[in-house]
Amino acid sequence: MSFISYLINGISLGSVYAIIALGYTMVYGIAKMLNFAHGDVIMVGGFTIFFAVSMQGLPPALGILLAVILCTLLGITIEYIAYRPLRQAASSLAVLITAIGVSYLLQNLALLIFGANTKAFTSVVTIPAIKLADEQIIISGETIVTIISCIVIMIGLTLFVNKTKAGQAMLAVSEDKGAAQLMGINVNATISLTFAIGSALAAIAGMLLCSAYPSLTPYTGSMPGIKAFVAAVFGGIGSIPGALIGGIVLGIIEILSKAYISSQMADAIVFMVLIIVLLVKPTGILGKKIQEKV
Amino acid sequence: MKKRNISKNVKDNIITYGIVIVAYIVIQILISAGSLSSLMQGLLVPLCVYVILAVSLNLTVGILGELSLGHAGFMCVGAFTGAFFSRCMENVITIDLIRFILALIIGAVCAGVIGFLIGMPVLRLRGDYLAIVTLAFGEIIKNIVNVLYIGKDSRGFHFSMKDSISLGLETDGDVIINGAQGITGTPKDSNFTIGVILILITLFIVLNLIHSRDGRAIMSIRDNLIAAESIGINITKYKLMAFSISAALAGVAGVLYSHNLNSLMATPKNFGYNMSIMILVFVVLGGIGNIRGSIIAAVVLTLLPELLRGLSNYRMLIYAIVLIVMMLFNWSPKLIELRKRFSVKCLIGRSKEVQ
Amino acid sequence: MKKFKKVMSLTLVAAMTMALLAGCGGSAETAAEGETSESEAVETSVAGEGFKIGAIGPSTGGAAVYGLAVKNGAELAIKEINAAGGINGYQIEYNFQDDECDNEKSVNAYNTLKDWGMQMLVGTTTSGCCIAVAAESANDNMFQITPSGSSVDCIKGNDNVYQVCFTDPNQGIATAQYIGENAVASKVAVIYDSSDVYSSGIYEKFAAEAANQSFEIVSAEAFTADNKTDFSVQLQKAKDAGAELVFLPIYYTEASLILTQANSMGYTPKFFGCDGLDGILNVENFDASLAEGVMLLTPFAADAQDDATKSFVSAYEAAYGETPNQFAADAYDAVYIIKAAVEKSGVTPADSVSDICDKMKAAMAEISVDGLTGEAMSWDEDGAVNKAPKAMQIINGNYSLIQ
Amino acid sequence: MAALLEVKNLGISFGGLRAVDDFEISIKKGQLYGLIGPNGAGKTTVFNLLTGVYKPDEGIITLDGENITGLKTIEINKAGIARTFQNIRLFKDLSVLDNVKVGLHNHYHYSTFEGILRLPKYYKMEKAMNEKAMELLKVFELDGEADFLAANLPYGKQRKLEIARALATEPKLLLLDEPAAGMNPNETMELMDTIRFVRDNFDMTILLIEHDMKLVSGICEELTVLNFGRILAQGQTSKVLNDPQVITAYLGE
Repeated sequence: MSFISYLINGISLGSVYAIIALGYTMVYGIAKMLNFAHGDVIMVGGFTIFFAVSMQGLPPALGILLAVILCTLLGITIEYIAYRPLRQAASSLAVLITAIGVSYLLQNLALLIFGANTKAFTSVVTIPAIKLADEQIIISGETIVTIISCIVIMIGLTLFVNKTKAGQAMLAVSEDKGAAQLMGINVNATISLTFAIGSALAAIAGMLLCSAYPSLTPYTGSMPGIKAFVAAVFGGIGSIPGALIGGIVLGIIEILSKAYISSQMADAIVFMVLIIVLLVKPTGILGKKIQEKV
Repeated sequence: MKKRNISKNVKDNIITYGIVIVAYIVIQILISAGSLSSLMQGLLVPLCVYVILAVSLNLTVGILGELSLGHAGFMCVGAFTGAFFSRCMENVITIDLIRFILALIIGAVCAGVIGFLIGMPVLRLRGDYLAIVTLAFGEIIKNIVNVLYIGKDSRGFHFSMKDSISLGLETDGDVIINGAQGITGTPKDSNFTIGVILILITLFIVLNLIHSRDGRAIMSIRDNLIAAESIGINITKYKLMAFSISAALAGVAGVLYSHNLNSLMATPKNFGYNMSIMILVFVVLGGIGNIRGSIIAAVVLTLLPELLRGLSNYRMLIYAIVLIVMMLFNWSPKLIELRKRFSVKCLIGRSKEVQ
Repeated sequence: MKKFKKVMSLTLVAAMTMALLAGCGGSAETAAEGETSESEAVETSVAGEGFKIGAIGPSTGGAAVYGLAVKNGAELAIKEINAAGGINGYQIEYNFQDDECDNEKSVNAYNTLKDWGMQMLVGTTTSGCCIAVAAESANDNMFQITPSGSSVDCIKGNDNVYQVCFTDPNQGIATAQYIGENAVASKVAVIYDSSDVYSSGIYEKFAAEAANQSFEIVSAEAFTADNKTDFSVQLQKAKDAGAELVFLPIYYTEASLILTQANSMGYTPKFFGCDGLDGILNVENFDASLAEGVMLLTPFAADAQDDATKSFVSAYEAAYGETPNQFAADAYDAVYIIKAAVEKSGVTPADSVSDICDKMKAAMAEISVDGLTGEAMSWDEDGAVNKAPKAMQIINGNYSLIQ
Repeated sequence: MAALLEVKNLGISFGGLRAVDDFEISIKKGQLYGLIGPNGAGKTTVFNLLTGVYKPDEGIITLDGENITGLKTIEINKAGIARTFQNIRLFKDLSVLDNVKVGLHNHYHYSTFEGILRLPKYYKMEKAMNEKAMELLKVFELDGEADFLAANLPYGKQRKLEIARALATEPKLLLLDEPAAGMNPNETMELMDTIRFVRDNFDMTILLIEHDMKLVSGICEELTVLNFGRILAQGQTSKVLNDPQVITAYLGE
């Protein structure tokens, strides 16, 4: 019985990783950059909702809308100021480092504005928990909402990328920026759009992360951000269903290793599994195999 | 013709060594004149640590051309093995310098061996996947060190991965590595002179390696793996060589680090991925593959937050902004163009110039 | 091409030297700036030479909440003292430096303060940094009192270092004894942070002492700094083991998550904490009902009804807009302890750092201070504090003393 | 006279696609041999099979009497096959001289220690390597650009440098993948001379892929024509080029 409840806890945790990983993988897939600031955009989303709902007393739906708008604008701004000038840089590492700078910037900005004290986030989820087997197994409302959101977003993104013109443009840009440009695709606008969507997803992820684990500090986003990055790589970075699978699998492994092996070594075990998976399948579970043409 | 080629390299290297030596002499003069603040004096050894780390990571990132995000893990291995050795031998080898040199060798060898063992399976991964795997290894090392308990008593060494109670030490026992509480009471054997000597040794190893048969093989892998293979370069061997030497040098930096502070703990701050990324920032800002640039970037970026202390709460914010601006200034093609037009000499070299 | 290289190399040499020289010049400058900006706020009309007290703690990074509390608590005490005419007529100048909760940065902060002319140190806030800084301050024979660096290693072997808080073993043992002697529970689970010095230190002594007590530890699960959002496994194990009480020797940020998660899984044991748990009620927007019944052994409670605490809390809230936690109270006490020791020893700002330290050490052995965090606090020769811990329980959203 | 390179029944499939099927070739020592065919006929795949980039599904490759089937690329290079690439693969951030010196890697040894500590052997070997490399560069008239970064060479010289680098490995057989691609007629003429010179002076056997018929008919003694992964014709250049099958399948287009 406790195994099943561990499993459910793993899925709950994993679904949170998954929803963050979706944003990560989206941006990576199209813009081919590791956006280390993604976790901090999530934190900004969380603070926006906290500020609007808990401090100003606005209705949650309005708070979420506000967070999505703010994060989208933030994402576009970051891309425009910090990433776009480096897109043609001699090394792709340059933009990675700038992303780290942006991450520090957002954290310290939040520290100055909101202070270091932990804020308790009031869950915006009102669905009651499902209790099974004489209350031995409890699936929280947050978990249900997170998983449903994950699936909806995954399907939505897949449809968007495959069925819309803008989505096709994204695919083209991800394959070859130069060729896409020649085909008349506005590369800059497409990448902006990618960041806009990725950041809007970050706002939603922020809401769900903070609802599931209701403590909010300027550093809330950074560790889940890294874990989600691991999840995205796990599932095959760039692959939208891969992010979902990677997230859930990572969450389950983490919880089970805590439960059955060692609670101190959980991270080491998670990372070990990641390494083994990558050694067996170098591009992740659902990653595309890329072979260099000789 | 060919003589010019060699002499150019030699001259370039001499300039790099010269910068370090001149800086050392200037600082020694300042110290003896008493005009160097305590803060600066306290920063001297950490500066050496970061310079060594930056140069050693540049060997992996700039010369081998592989992205590693686990460099702090090797530093951690060096720091802990070195400090562990010194703590054990504190009363056995009483000459500080000899003990410290042994600690350096042990730290370097352990970090190098770990680098080799990790490198063997993972170096066939490429790009971002290698980056994440090295990041993972760095975190694993940190995590393991955090649950490691080693004690010594009259019956010998005791080892546990649970807590210090399970070591079952006698009453005369001494817990040397105490899990998250790390190692306390490492003798303060590091000093600026040793630090600078280690920088020079690091430079000597890295620069001489680059300008040798093995160095060319390593760089050929960076530039074109398939072509390198086609002309008979053993890819695995040279990747591993560069990676292990880089890890061993990071281990040296770790030993230097651990013998500068009384208490050594593996926190996310000093041995986590944050630190690995910080070292990568030095390398990228200084110019990938540009050894001299790494040195300067490491110095500038380590001093910067300390110099910003006057700004109190705003200092890390300003630091972040300065970092972004410097990156844009150094790497943005448009800004490089602009800079060239106004013929502003860049202080820090860029792109893959091998100095 | 060659010429360009040459020019560039020369520029590099020049830049390097300049960076270093500017480094030294700059640091003196910034220290001076710090002096004026920080002391302006504190200084009153009385001019003249005063004591220079420095403080260190993380004001950025994940542990910023503790450092900022220390910064404010000490500042508040210094303002009060200055307004009341200073110590023996000497005003106090105050300078706080950030250490990002990193040992190395903490030593940098200490050196910065030394450049500023610090004569006594309130710090550092966290144990790890404190151990590193204590080695330096012992070398300089600088008087140091740490508000919250609770590891034994902070004071061990360094006779210039004193603590305001309990040492970790002291807390661990005291908690085990309290639970045993008052028969609070017979089956106890522990959830601790194995990557944190404070938490693992308390846990170890607690576990050792538990062997002598009437209760049994049925589950001891750890988490780490990188893995502190989900506690479902640790709670599930405690629940499965039938623990009636869960001991949380951790800080309140994680504890608030544990309480929330325990509640959502329908697990309602007694929770017992240490001083790190204090402040849980002040987490902005926290549902205080979750913490109902939580017991903690802490020297300070912001809701205590004595006059000293009440006036401290209201002054702090007025100045910084938030409720003080135990760290702020510890720092506040630390400044008053310095005041008492200075008054006892009669040192003046004109004395050298080492003389001040020696005289203060002699004074510390004799004084007894009534503070927010303890009555009649006195210090042994190691520098550890003697005071009685108070067992508190959260009832109706308020701390109340358990008799 | 025994053949230097003897290939029997070579084949490989990618997924369901039969890229090369029943490929056979026999090249005598000192021969200049051409491999031609339309785009996508599998010519480069043959090169990749010969150099161990791909492992053949079936068939046997013998070089100078030694079975090299299924060996790794570096082992095949050590056994004596060197190649150039269709899309030039130079070490762009190394100097022209160093590009060649990397090619000399397996023929001039000193240990890592000797290199780092700069022991006498380092200087001795480096001197020898420099001399040998300059000698090779002179052949290709690249000695004036020895200090340049390879990336800064004009296109035609990059092709030459690639050949020089391949020769530095002292192969028995040299594979050239479209050496004249992107060259103007003058450069192509020059290249033909160079290839002949290499064959004569280095005592080299050369197998080349080329689309430029002038070059092929000008220097190749024998030809193999590939179409859809299979051999369409094989034999003396003049005969093969007049084969009506070849003309319809390839030249006639």
